[in-house]
Amino acid sequence: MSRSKAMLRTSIFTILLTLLFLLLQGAHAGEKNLLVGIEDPPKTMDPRFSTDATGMRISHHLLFSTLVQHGQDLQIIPNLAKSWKTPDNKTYIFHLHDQVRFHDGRPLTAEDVKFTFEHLKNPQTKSPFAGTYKVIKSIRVIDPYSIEFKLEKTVASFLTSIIMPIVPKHVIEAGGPFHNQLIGSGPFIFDDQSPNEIILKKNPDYFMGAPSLDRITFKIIKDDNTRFLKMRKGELDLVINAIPLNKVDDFKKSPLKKRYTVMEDAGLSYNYISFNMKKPELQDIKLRKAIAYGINVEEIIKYRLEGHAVPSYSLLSPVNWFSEKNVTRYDYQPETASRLMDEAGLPKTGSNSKQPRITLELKTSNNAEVIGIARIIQAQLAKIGIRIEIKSYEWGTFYGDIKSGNFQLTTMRWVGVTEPDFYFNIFNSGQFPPAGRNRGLYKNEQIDRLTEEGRNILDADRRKTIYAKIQKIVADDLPYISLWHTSNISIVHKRVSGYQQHPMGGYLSFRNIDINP
Amino acid sequence: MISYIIRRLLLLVFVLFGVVTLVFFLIHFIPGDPVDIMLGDYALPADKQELRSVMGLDRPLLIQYKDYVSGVLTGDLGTSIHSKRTVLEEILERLPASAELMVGAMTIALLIAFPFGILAALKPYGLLDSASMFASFLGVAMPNFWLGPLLIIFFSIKLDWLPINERGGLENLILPSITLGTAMAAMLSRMIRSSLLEVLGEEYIRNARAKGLAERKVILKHALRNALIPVITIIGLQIGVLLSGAIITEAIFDWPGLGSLLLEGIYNRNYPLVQGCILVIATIYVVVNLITDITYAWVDPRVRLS
Amino acid sequence: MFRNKWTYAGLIIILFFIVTALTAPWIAPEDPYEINLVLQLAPPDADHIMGRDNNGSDILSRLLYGARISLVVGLSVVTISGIIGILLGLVSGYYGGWVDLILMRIVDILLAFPGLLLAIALVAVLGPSLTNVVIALIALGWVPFARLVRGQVISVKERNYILAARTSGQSDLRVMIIHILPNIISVVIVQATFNLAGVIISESSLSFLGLGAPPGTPSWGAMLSEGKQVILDAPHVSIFPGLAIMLVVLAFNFVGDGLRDKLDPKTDRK
Amino acid sequence: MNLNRSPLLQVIDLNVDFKSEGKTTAILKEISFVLEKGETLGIVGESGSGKTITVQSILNLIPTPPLSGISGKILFKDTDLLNCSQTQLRSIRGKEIAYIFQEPMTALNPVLSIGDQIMEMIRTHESTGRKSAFQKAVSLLEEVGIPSPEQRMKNFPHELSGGMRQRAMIAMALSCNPEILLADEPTTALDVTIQAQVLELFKELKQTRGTSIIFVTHDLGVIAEIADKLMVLRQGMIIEEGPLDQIFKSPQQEYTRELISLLGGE
Repeated sequence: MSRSKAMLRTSIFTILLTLLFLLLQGAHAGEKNLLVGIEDPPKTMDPRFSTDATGMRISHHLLFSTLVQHGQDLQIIPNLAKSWKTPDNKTYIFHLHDQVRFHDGRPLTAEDVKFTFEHLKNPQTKSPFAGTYKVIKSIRVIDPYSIEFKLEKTVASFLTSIIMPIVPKHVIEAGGPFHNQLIGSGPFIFDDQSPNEIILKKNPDYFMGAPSLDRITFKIIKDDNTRFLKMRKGELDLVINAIPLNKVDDFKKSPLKKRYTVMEDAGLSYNYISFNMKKPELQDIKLRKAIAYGINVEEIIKYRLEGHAVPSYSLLSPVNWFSEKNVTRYDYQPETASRLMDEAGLPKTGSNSKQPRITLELKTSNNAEVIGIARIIQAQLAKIGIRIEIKSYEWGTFYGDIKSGNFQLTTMRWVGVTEPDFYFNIFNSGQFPPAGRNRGLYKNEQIDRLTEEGRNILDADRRKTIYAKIQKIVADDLPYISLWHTSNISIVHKRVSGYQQHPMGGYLSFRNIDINP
Repeated sequence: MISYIIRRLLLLVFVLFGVVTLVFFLIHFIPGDPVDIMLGDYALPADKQELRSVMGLDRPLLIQYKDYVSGVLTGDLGTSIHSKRTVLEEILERLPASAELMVGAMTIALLIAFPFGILAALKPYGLLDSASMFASFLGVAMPNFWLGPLLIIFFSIKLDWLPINERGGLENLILPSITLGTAMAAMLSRMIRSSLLEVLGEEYIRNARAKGLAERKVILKHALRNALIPVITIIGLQIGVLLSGAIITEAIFDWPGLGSLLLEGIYNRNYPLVQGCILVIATIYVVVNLITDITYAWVDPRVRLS
Repeated sequence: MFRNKWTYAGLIIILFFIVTALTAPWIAPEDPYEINLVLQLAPPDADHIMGRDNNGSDILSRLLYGARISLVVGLSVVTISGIIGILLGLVSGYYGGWVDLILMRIVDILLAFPGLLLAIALVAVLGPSLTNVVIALIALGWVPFARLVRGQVISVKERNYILAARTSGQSDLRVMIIHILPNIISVVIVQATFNLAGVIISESSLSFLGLGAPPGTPSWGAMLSEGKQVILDAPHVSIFPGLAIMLVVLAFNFVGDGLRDKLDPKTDRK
Repeated sequence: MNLNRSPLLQVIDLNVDFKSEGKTTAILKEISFVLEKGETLGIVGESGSGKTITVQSILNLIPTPPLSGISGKILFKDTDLLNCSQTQLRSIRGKEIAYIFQEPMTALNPVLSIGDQIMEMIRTHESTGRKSAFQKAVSLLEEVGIPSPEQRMKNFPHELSGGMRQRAMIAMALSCNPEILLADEPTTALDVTIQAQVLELFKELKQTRGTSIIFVTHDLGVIAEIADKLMVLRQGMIIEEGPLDQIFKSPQQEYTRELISLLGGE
């Protein structure tokens, strides 16, 4: 087949493609379509299985409704449940709005709520959340719009863990692939999905009032540069925490200043360095403190994060009500660090000798930003005689090593931590891998006792004093070195109004957004 | 010829079987567990164990391998671990995009390589030859994650002629094809030049001139056809480079191709998806090479298809 | 010695790089690993002609140290994979039959196999280091050579001076090395010089995916991939390693052309 | 020299220089000779004497590099081949003056069939349809003594024996019934028996077509059989020239005597 025939065939092939594409686009001209730029496609938007941030945000905040939600100040606010009460600390009764409808018109009742949680507990569903709801002993439908949960034992964080989209019983039980139906009761209805785009359309009879947007299009743009260039051309309306920190300030200067506004406030994502507490060479608290004093967090924030972060002193962000302000803080004191290492009896480095006082291995993923920061820490610690070897691995391998405690030092971050009970998961000695997330293999009787206690008390003030004590001990014992909280940054097109940035970077305020051309 | 093709197709099955086996054991051999990566820190180990057993990931590897191969033979490539969609469905969704990008990149490469290569060979060491040599080295040494953004800045932002990213009409195909095609164009133009230079030294070219043929005919009919022979093998090889090179180009232009699907699959240890992707890529590769070998024999009669 | 002046230019450039690679510690203005964030992304100016990268390290120094790494990685991978590929290609093309069948199918399997997965597996098992990167690149690097050489051997095998040599009782090995190899060496050389660029770029892609040499190693490939993050604000971070790679490939190609004219009997015969 | 008709081909003071690795060497110095219609001129000399370059320069076939300079005149039917336009030269090449190369294996395009290569020659110079070109090619192959010519048309060069290939070359050269045949050692690459047959073929062509031939060889034995006139070349210069029997009977130059003595005399 001569080359010209091949060329003819490919051009016909692509022209047909163009026509198809234009047909699709034409239908939506002139309507309010919010273009949101995101980095990665959600692995799945089916709330029963979705564990990645984007997938959960779209399902929890847009497609489905949940009994309760996190308010702007992270307190629990009503959603499907108008009100709730706890007759005793193991029973919860929720009263639902009575005119909520699913996207297929069927009413949402207590039956659907009961079905949702029992469906998730059932091992056949293979949902990752089965474990979280094991603690629910029984669910009773009192009347179509009120429901009672009875728990095995007191769970202080129950109201946070109950935030789960309510799925339609009649659709799930009918079987068939739910992942491309996604019938929920949220402000937006699932319209279409392709590898590059997710399109949602307005739910006119949403129970808290129909949103003014006609359509939301999530544009999946993987490459940082391409995403920025897309905004340079004004082809995106809203980007949340998806612009490289070194490009954020471009939006405060012309030409972009004309078209976009930058919203920035303290974020929840906590960046830290974790020690492997089982390694003999890391047992001495003096060495751990020396390392903490040897890292200049301010410098990293100023130059690498361009000021878009605040130094952190605890897992909980300053925004969090439980966060304890006066704990030991480790700002940059190289002399103290050297003194501590002397006291720890580490060999001295001769003035000329290249021989470091100690060599440690820092394991990281292959994320370019993380590696960049690791190199700065490497250079800072080298100044006080601590030689850091950075070993970067592809994510799967790295994650496998970290989960199995196969590391000396590593640097990671926890995202969206609001409930202080998280301290139990990461510092209680009953939570060593592979079961739990106490990857640093940290064991401290006081912490074990306090984290156990904190879970079983409902009274907020008493919990606050417990978690204050925990944060003080952790700050002194240093299983983690706290680095910083990266800020929450949303870049919003001037034509968009009504958007409110949520500390968890969520999409709750999308239903109030309007577009004025 | 026919018997040769049949024999090669039988061998193709053997090759694909080899690829599937190599991939299966290699991906399972790499540390990192799909359920861990999928569920992240949320699920309890008991649930993860349950999920693994329901998905059959805890069965001995050989059993899993046997089931997988028997599945492949019946056209069932298994279901993707994360999205619960069948692997076949996810691959077929991406195949046209990959095909389109490969044809686009190949066309760009040939459109650049042939004229540059031929002109450079006609006046060796002349001005045009050095210019084309310089341009081709630039093409090879310039990584596509560098060329992509540059093209976008110039053509999409400054001139606003072409869209920035995403697959769509012909205009969406231009920048990604140039990005992916240049390295190959550079390589091919040097190969065509060196091969053509050799052929031009042959006696039958002087004979063609002695026969009174116009220079254009001497070059295009006599010289080029002989010079094509080593070039065809290169084109066959380059398909492999295009497929893997596409990963970065697909990332830059958000081109929903197989390359990025494979990379996602590897990162998430999505075994069935990785195996399915590689099986399809391998099939494309082996079929294209079969075609190159056949064109090889068609162009060079001296090569008997043993 | 060589017919055209470009070959000499190529030799001079290669010599220049070898000298810089050897004398890097003495001639480099600064320590390539040193980080001074205050000066990050400083554009090229009088005393730092290549400017600084996103860690404030001097790009010229990193390029000089990088010369050693990239040349070593590039040359070792190309030569070793070249030799393996040429030998297997010769044997497979020359003998044909079963040998050719099996070898070429193995080649097909490996060519159809995305090198990326093998690289991840190797680095995951052996750990990220430069030697493992070289091993990963060689593991698949020999395959295109084998396939190319095999194709060439088949078309050259038919020529009657090869038939004459075979029938004159010389051992197969002698025929392959003395008669066949010089006739196909030119296309192989062109492929080799291009592979050199390919290897350095693959090393850059591996670093880009976090699988390359340990972070901070000033290999040209790693510098290129680090430059990607700031390409819109500071293109100079990527330009200089890119130019260095291009210059090296240019040089090796000139020498390749010169060698080809020298080695290839046809162009010499009058 | 009868005066009333001008010679078919006249070469006057032909000088050719080559340049390689910066050094220029004179390959041909002051070469002049004449070729009459129907006459066969034998050019003899050791290898490197410039005999091939002489015939190649007639059709301007010497590649640059290495050619660095060519001067003098080559008159053919009152056009100077050295200074005529490309289109004029092309209309003469193959049509009026045809060239036969020494090594048929490398002079025939390996990827085109014999038929294609001959028909291409025919259709370049005569606007005939494929059908008639095919017939003409078959008859040409027959004329040069190739058995079952129809079948041979489809064969490729590597599928024919040395002798057959040379005959195909000759057929191709004759395809447009040229006035002059430039044969550059056409028999050297052949073994003795085939050589005799090809020489026989040349003799027949002289009778049947009356084509004038310039026959280049280093083998006096071959020349003796076919040439009317002889020219001896040494290091780019003509050292002796004249009718065949006169040179063989009383060679003037020492060098020519040695050449003839090698032959073992007439």
